[in-house]
Amino acid sequence: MELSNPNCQLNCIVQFDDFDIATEYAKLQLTPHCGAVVLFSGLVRQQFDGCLQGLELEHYPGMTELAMLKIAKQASLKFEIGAITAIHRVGILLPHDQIVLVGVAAPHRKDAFAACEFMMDFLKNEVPIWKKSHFYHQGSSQSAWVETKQSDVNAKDRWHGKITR
Amino acid sequence: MELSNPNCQLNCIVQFDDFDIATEYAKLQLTPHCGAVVLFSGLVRQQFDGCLQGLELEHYPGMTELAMLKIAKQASLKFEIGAITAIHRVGILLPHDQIVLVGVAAPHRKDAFAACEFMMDFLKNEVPIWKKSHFYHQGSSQSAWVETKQSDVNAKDRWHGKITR
Amino acid sequence: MQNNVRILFFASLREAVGFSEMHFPLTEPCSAKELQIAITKLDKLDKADIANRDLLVAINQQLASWDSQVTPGDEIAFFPPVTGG
Amino acid sequence: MQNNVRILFFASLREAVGFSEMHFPLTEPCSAKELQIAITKLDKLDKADIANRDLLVAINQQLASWDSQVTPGDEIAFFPPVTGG
Repeated sequence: MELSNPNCQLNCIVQFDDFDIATEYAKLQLTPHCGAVVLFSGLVRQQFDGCLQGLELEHYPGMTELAMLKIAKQASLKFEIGAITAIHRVGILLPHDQIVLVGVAAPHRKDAFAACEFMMDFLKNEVPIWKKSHFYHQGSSQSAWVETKQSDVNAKDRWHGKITR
Repeated sequence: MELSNPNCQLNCIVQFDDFDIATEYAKLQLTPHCGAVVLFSGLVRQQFDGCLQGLELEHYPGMTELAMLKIAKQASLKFEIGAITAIHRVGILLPHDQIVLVGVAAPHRKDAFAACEFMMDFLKNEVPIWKKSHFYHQGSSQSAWVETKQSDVNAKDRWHGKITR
Repeated sequence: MQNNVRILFFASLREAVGFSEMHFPLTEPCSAKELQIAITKLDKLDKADIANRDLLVAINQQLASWDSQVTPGDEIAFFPPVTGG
Repeated sequence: MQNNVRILFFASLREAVGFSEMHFPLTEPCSAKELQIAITKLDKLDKADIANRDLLVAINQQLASWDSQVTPGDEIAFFPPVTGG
């Protein structure tokens, strides 16, 4: 069991349903002693020259929640923050749909930005979720698993050596 | 007149009224080719051992809008982003009230985070807005102009030499 | 005492294997790498080419290294690099 | 042709000065620093101690350096370091 900062509220969820950013923001806004809220929303980006039909997200039930919470606990120890909300959707998503939300409330903006980026960099590399693209190509429906990007690995690696566990 | 990226939508506003983060997010979410939205919200933080009554924000009408737009234009050239929304409130604000919103939509999260942080670091140093704290102290109402923080100057200075003008 | 492990496959590996879950007999602890090599030899996993894939392994729902110990009763998952977020 | 400049004060400087706006006669261009020194000598700005404050200057609503040129007709603003955001 990882340690976490008991003064930081952690809220990690995996769900099929869409989420409402205003509802999550309203909760973060009330975090005691916080002057900064940073929200990241990841959307299904139109690709394949506009021929993307949707993304299918598969995950490892049970481990996904544990992996998200583990990253949030690390963030709560590494940064001076008061609350983290992380919601990841799975299932079939359409272009422009919301995929993931990470929200952080902190006394000051530097920690709020850093913790939110830290959460995303590790979510991309250590949470067991996989995306499959469904798209039209030359008149037929095709699909392909999304490949890992080296830029995402690099984004995670820049935090190494600085992580408080 | 500064140059800007014509493919980036810039929306900079100074107002007394509160803003609605969900409304601003909904506009950013529709930005073409964008997979990432980062929102920063600055709130009136409780201080003075809970005795802060409110903040009074004074600004330089005319120049404030120009200064915000100038920073947004620089961000549009420096980062690969599709839209920036910046709203700064002035007047009397109470604890937990929203002060400032910066939202950025971009194809990828790295640029969205960087542009949002860049906007805030320069807003803190180059936009003519001043805060005065009103608080209770030993039974009486007092007020004091907020002092510039060296950490805010440092946050801006780290971008120097990297700015495309 | 348990004498097998539960093995899970996800995403492109699950598709290559053709199913998502199996049990494998194990009476003594071994490393995750040894378990991977052992199942690669199974006839029913012949086409999945497990040995030549870039895979990650989780033991009891925690990311693990290939020399981590697998114990009878554990839940082991093999999967390709993740692409969530 | 204009023969003065409009000068604005904000925040703690405005409070120290006691008013937010004035006009000052100027027929020839000068630097922002020279203008600051010139108004410091005015009786009505005596108590504001303008010379010894950490101030910024804007010319026609753009942040400027102290050696920037001020021209008759310009709008000049003096103010303390900003604290918005």
